[in-house]
Amino acid sequence: MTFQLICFYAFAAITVGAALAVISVRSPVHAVLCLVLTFFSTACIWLLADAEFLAIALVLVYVGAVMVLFLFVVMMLDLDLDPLREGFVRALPVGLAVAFLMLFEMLSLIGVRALKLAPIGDPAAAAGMSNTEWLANALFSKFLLPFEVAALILTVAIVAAIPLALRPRVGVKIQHPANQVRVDPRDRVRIIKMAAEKPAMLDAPVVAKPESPTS
Amino acid sequence: MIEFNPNDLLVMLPELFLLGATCVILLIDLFIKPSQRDVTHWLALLALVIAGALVWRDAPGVGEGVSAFNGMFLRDGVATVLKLFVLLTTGLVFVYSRDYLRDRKLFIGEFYLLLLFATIGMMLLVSAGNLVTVYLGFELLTLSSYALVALNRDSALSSEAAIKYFVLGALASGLLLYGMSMIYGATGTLDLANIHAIADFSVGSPHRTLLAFGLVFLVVGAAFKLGAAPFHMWLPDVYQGAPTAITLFIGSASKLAAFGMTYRLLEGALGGMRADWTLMLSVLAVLSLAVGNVFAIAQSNLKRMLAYSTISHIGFLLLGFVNGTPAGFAAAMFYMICYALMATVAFGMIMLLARAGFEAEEIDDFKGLNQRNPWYAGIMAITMFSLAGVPPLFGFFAKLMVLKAVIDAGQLWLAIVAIVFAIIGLYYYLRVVKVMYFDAPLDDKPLLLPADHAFRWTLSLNGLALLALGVAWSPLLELCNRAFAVATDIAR
Amino acid sequence: MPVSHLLSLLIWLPILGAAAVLAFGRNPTIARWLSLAVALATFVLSIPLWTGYQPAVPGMQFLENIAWIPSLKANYALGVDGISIALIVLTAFTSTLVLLGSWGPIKNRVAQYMAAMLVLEGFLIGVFAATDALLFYVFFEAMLIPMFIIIGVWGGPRRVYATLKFFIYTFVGSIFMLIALIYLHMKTGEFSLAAFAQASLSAREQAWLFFAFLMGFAIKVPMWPVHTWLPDAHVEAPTGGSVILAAIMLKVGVYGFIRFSLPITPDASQEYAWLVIAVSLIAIIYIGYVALVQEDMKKLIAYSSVAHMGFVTLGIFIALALVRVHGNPLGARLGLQGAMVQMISHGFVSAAMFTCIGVMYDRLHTRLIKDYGGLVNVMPWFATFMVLFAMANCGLPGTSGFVGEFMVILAAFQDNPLIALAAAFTLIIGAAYTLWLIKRVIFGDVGNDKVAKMQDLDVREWIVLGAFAIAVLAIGIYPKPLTDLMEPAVLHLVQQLGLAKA
Amino acid sequence: MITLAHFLTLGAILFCVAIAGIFINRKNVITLLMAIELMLLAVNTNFIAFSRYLGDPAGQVFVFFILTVAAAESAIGLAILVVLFRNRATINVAELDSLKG
Amino acid sequence: MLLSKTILLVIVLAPLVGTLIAGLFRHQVGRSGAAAAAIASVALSCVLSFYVFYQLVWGGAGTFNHDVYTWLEVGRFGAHIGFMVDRLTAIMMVVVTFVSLMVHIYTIGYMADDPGYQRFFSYIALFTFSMLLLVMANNFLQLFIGWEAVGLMSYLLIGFWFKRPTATFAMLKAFIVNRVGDFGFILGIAGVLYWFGSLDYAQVFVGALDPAAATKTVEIFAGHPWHITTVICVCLFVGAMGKSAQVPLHVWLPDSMEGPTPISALIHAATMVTAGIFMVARMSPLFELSEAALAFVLVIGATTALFTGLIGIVQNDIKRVIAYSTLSQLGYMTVALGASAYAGGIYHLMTHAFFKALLFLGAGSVIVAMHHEQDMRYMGGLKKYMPITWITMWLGSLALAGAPGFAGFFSKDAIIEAVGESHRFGSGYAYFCVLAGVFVTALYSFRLLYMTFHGKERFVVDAHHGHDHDDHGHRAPGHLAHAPHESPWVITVPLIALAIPSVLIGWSTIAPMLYGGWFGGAIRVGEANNVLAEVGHDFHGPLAMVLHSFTQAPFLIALAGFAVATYIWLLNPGIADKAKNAMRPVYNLLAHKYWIDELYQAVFARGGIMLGRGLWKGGDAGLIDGLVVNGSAAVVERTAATVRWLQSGYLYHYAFAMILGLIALLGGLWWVVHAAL
Repeated sequence: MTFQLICFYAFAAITVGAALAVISVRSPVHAVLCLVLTFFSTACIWLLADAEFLAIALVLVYVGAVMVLFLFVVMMLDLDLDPLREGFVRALPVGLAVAFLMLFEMLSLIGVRALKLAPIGDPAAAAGMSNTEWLANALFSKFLLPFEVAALILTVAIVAAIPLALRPRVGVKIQHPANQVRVDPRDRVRIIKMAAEKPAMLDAPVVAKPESPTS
Repeated sequence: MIEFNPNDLLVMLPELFLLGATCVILLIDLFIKPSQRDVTHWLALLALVIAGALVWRDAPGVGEGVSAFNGMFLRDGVATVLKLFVLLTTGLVFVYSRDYLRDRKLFIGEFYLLLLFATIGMMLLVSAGNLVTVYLGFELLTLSSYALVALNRDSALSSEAAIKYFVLGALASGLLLYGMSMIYGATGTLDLANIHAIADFSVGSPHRTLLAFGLVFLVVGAAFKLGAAPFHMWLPDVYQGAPTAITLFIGSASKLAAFGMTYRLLEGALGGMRADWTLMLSVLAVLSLAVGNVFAIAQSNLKRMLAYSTISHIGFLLLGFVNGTPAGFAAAMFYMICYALMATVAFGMIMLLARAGFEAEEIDDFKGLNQRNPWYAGIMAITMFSLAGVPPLFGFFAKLMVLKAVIDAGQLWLAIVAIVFAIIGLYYYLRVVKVMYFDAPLDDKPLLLPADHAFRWTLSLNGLALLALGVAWSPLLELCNRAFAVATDIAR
Repeated sequence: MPVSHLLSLLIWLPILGAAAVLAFGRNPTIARWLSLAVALATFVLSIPLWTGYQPAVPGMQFLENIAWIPSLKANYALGVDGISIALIVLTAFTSTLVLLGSWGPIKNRVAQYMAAMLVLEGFLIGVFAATDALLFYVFFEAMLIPMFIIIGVWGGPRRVYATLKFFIYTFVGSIFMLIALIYLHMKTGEFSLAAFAQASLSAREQAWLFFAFLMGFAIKVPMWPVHTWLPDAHVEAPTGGSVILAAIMLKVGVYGFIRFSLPITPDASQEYAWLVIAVSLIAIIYIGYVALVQEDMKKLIAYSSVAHMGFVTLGIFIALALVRVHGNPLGARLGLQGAMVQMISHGFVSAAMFTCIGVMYDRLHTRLIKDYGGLVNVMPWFATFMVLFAMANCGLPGTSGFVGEFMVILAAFQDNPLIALAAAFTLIIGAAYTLWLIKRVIFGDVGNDKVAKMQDLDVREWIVLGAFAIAVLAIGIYPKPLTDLMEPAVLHLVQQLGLAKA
Repeated sequence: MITLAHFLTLGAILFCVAIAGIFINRKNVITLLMAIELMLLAVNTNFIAFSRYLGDPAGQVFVFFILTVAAAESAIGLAILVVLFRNRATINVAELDSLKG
Repeated sequence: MLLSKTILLVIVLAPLVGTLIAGLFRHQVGRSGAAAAAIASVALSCVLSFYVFYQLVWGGAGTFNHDVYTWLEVGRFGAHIGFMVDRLTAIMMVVVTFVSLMVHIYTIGYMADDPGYQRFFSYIALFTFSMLLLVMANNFLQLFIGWEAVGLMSYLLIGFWFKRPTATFAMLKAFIVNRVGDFGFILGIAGVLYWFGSLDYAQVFVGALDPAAATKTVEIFAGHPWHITTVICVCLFVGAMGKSAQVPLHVWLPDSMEGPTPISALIHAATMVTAGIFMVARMSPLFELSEAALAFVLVIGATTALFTGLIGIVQNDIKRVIAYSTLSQLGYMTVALGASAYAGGIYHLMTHAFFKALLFLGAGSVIVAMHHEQDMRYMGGLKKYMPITWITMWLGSLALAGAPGFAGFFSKDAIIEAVGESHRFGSGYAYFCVLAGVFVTALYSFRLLYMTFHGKERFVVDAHHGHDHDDHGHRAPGHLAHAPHESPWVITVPLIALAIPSVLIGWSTIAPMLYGGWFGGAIRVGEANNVLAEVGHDFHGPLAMVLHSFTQAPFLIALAGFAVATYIWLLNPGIADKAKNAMRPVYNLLAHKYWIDELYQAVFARGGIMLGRGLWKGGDAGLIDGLVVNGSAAVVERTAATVRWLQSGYLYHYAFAMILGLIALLGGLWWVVHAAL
């Protein structure tokens, strides 16, 4: 048993354990954190497969962005936890049975026993490149079109997410500096000539109601 | 090091044009007032028309095909025909939806942009020559669709539909990816044509099992997108919950793209495993026919009923695949196009009847339509009979071709199952005709038609097309047949 | 004067006419006159078909052939022989009278009704003129749509049930036939009926095809035990719908037997002829008894239609047995001719009977026998016609109803006297149910106050019933022109039947 | 020595954990989404393993795209979730049954 | 020389023209115009018929056999409309047109007040047309057409007074019972076509000459070879049984008396009901080939002759008595046919036509006089009011009873003797029946006369009731508005005109018609069966026959009948009731007509309705519609309603479905892989 294998088993154990925790812990926040752990250990496993760039990307993109987004949403929604856990125990046996059946089928169909292939040498190294270079070579030559499409997808995500989540709120008081600057004093204050007479009561100054800023 | 061949750009000129146009519209839309949104509308339509013209101009000859970007992108007959109809149905979505959206305060630029992005996604999907392109096209389409379904933010039903669609869609794309990983592992390539060529199909090879294993996931992914039972559960809820304009889109154009994806994955990549996937698809087909038709009977919501009817139609479509020959695929594509055209009218009618604050999506909303507006009652009746597959309407001939494909494949029993369920299906289509013609209207006033003449005219033409194509369906059939004529060996 | 594309003209004139009626028929009067004009024109155009038909020339005539679906070798192929011509003329004739007859009873959505009738007429003519199986099937199914609308919109209280039952029932049968057609297309590579007839099929294939066809056509005819849609459809349909249904649509099933079952699957037809014959005899006797106890006049006539159509199918399959088992082509021709004449005759007689019931219904708005009685006292002309048609319905010589029954019984005796015995039972039971109806409705003292106020026929009704009466009597007194018209086709069919396929 | 089988088995286990997660967590949409993330992780692991053992960069490129798309997907998905929560004040799956039958 | 086809066509078509004028243009021509047209047309027919008769008998014209037009043609098989006129036809034509003419004239008086006057004329003229079509046919098709056409006219005329429930019932009954006969008849025709290859008389009769024809057999039921001629003849005779009202299909005839009396005379006595007799005689070449069929005819005829006569004794309705008498006499004719004495049958048909028409018309005269009262119990002593009717009725009754010298005597005696000569199976029974029938005939004939014309007047004249003619229906039985009086000339003239042949015709015709081979080839009798020839050996002229008869059994039996009738109903009227009480069971049996009507009503009518209802409710509505059609629809709908919950709306269920689908597909794959390996 090589060191690498020991590492693999260790990280795999952490991955699986954390994954199990993701689906079984009570609080969504904890689940997200467990998922982060899963991603970290998976990234390590990917490193074992000489996929440095992707391992780093996983941590940066996934843990750094996506999971934070998850956390943000989970916290923002302020969930009532109790009803969300209902039926957990009842569903557990079914879930486990199905999962094990699935696992059995998958493993036996993949034929893992037959796939005990020894790894060939690091292909990137064989090409005299770093993993990132190796990947970039493929990405910007053969996979140029998909790369552009991926960009498109990100655009779509923006175009889609903004109108969904952005909501012009009514009743929010915000300043419009441009309008403030453009205000004509005559709109605000009217000077009225009055007879020099002692008023019976003190009148409030006559002020025009603030107009809606756009005219 | 960057390999770039400018000719590649020419190959995908329609897509590039549409992309450019979309970006322009995106910018223009940012700077116009909501009251000028019609500009976006017409520009989007114009873009579709020009893209369609470009597709048509570049249509390859029979059996020919061009690939670009290292085989990532294919322009062959199948892609051309599907793109034409994708563009057509998307255009119809635009034309039909304007007033509907306006009434619901959904007349916003995002609708057009997301639809255009989805259209680009569909065009990529049907032209995909690589698993990566398939995946990205698929995602471009589905991500836009998720957002579109949720577009009506104030509707609880829409957001419920959207979340269901999203979760299940994500699950499906996960499954699809898993399958792709297995295919990749077994063949060592992502290129569809290479997979087709390299894959070792000899019985007993461990790769064959691995491929078959991957194949199951691909079938599941395709079945989800098509809405075949038992991967159909999202479909009724989404159809019902989404704004009708979006339902129209999901029910027509996106089904065409799903057909293209199915074809690319199953035949384009794994044609050698035909025996396996025809068996799987026949099971799914029978299940879809059963589920679609039986569930539809119990519905009172027209959109939901049409959703189940879609499932049953998908069952019929899959029967075309069971044949596994170009003729069978042609029949299936013919069926899909036919279905898309029928669905546009059906949902278009719902939008026609809908007003602000009134959705007209219950079957009972169509009561006595014939008394209120015989013309549109007639259009709807044509559509229903066509969906039911009664000659001389288009739907019948589509069914005919598929049944022929099935019988030619020697699967007589499948044909019989199909028609038994078609009989059950007849019942719920007739029920719509029944309420329109035989029942007294709830409201005796003549139908208040939307002011949009383009909508009304196009809808009428669309309905009459079902009649006209029932008489002259030969050209379309030829188009489909030609698309598949030796489509497999593409000039590289 | 030969008219080119006569058949196409006959098919499309009513259909285009229907469009015109819909477009310009907002005013009911215009709709009525326009539709009548179209129907009349169609009828007039159908006459050159008869006069221009050359019996000496074998095969189909007035051919038209345009490639429709080249990749399937399906063509827009039309052609007629004597049998088709008789049916086309019957269709045009009856449709004209039906349209005229509907002037009074149909008060709402007149244009739509007239248009539906005209479309139906066009489709029916199409069925009889098509020589391409796909085209035939298209027309065969398409005619369900206008009929569905006619029954559903202008029908009686249970119209929705009836029309759905009608549509789905008949759809069930024909869709199995579609499978058979596709299968045959697979075998032959084309859709022409002539090619189907020459396809070589094993006995097993023929058996399957035969039953697929049987399902399609037996429901349409309808034969026992798949006849139950008919009484409901008839009862609920408006008069015109019932007339077209009984007079022509039922014939489509028989026509199918002649064009499909017999030529394409002769061996299987022979093997299972006993089945069809048995079912036909059950139809004659069983349905006769059922008709006897009906309380609704339309239902009674509907059942009697089933029984009469039993005679038609009996004649056809007797002919088959005669030519193939007994080597008796002459008897076969007799049986087949008998079936054909019975078919045409039933067209007139049942149409007339339903029109009569419609006349009564228009006045009293009930179809129950017990609501009538002694009509002869107040409506002597009507009673005269009704008795005449009743007599034709029970096969009295001198009326058309006799000719076919007579010939079929003669032919049946040649196959097996016991079959003739059972068939001839219709003489008794047919008379019993028809005349009992007449006794209760027409004769006797005035039944009630409402009957006393009934008016005799108006001119329009007189013309319609008179035209039917002339047809019924003409065929009864001198059937030879009709049989001569159909003779070449029958002869050809009998010769075709003589050849084994398997 | 780490073989391909190791990676694939890990992928399969992750996949099954994801499925078990879907089965077990009947109520919480967020957990469902996380289960799906696990599933994608399994897929990615497969791709990387295959890429490594085939010596082909395409698999890793594919993972790159999957990561990209998954990020976009999460953005949209969470946006939808927010919209849903605003409308219904819940993300409890068991209460999202207005559309059924 | 040949008969002219034109004349024959005129004979047939003239009444049709009369019908059309009287029927379609009834409003235009009016009452008298209709009557005139009908009478003129029938008179023309009658005159021309006599001319044709003359041509055939004395003019040396041969048998006419030509087609008029081809009805239809299928290959070799042609069905035609045509005429075959030989002496047998001619005698029928004369009888039909003559009696018809008399009835037409009589109708002017009898129906004078009826609102359906024109309709009536058009009907009876049309009947004449149909009957001529029947008798002049030269093929089975036309025979059948005429056969059914006269049935139709009978139907319409029985129901002429359609307001009466009894009439509408009787018309229906008559038609349907006739249809039972026609059912056999059409099968017989089908058999003829099958075995002789043609429907033309001439060809069929030539075919019957083939010695093989008599011996050919058919196995309708496996293992039972039947002679085809027997099958055909029995079938044909079933038709005759219906039309000529032979037991057990006789039930319609008594009820048919619901029709106006002229109709009873014309159709239900003189002409239509004898069509069966005519037909069998016409088919003698076929019947001669089948001993079994003739025996069947004989037995049926004999049964009818005796047992229907018996019923006549207990009837009180004057027309019904005559109706049962008609049944009985038809039985005699049938017996003659069964004994191969076809000429005897036809001869009796002719004489019977005259005297029975006379009796019916006389009865009609009485009925008119009694203001449509038909019950003899309210009559009596009418001879002083209506002498002509009384005398002619007596003459007719004497002829009926077979008083020597009267027409009926010659024909009936010949039949009795012929039966006596016959050695056919059943001839003994038949002989007994016809002899006993003579007694019965005398009994009811004289009973009728005594009850109607003699004895006390049992009716009351209510003079104060005014002169309203139309209210006779509402009067109590036996109460008349005013005294009966003799009928007008249009009624009495036909009575007299019919009385003459009833008395005299036998003298001149018996020798040639019965024994002289007068019919020539029209009737064919086998050598062994020629009973008339046997009888003819003892025939030495009509006078000798009359004288000889006084010592013979039939005369003595008839005399006995006369005596008994005179004693019971004339001399000692009270004894009738005593006898009735003494023989209550027998009386009941006869009064209820052996309960045959009740039996038919229960078994066929009610049984048919019950069967129909059972098939309808049980078979159609229950099994086919309920279980299969609506049942399957209901199953689908219920399934749809129940499976809906699968689409629960819960996201996790949807995901489960997908995953389960995936697992199932993987499982399938696993199974395939591991089963294959």
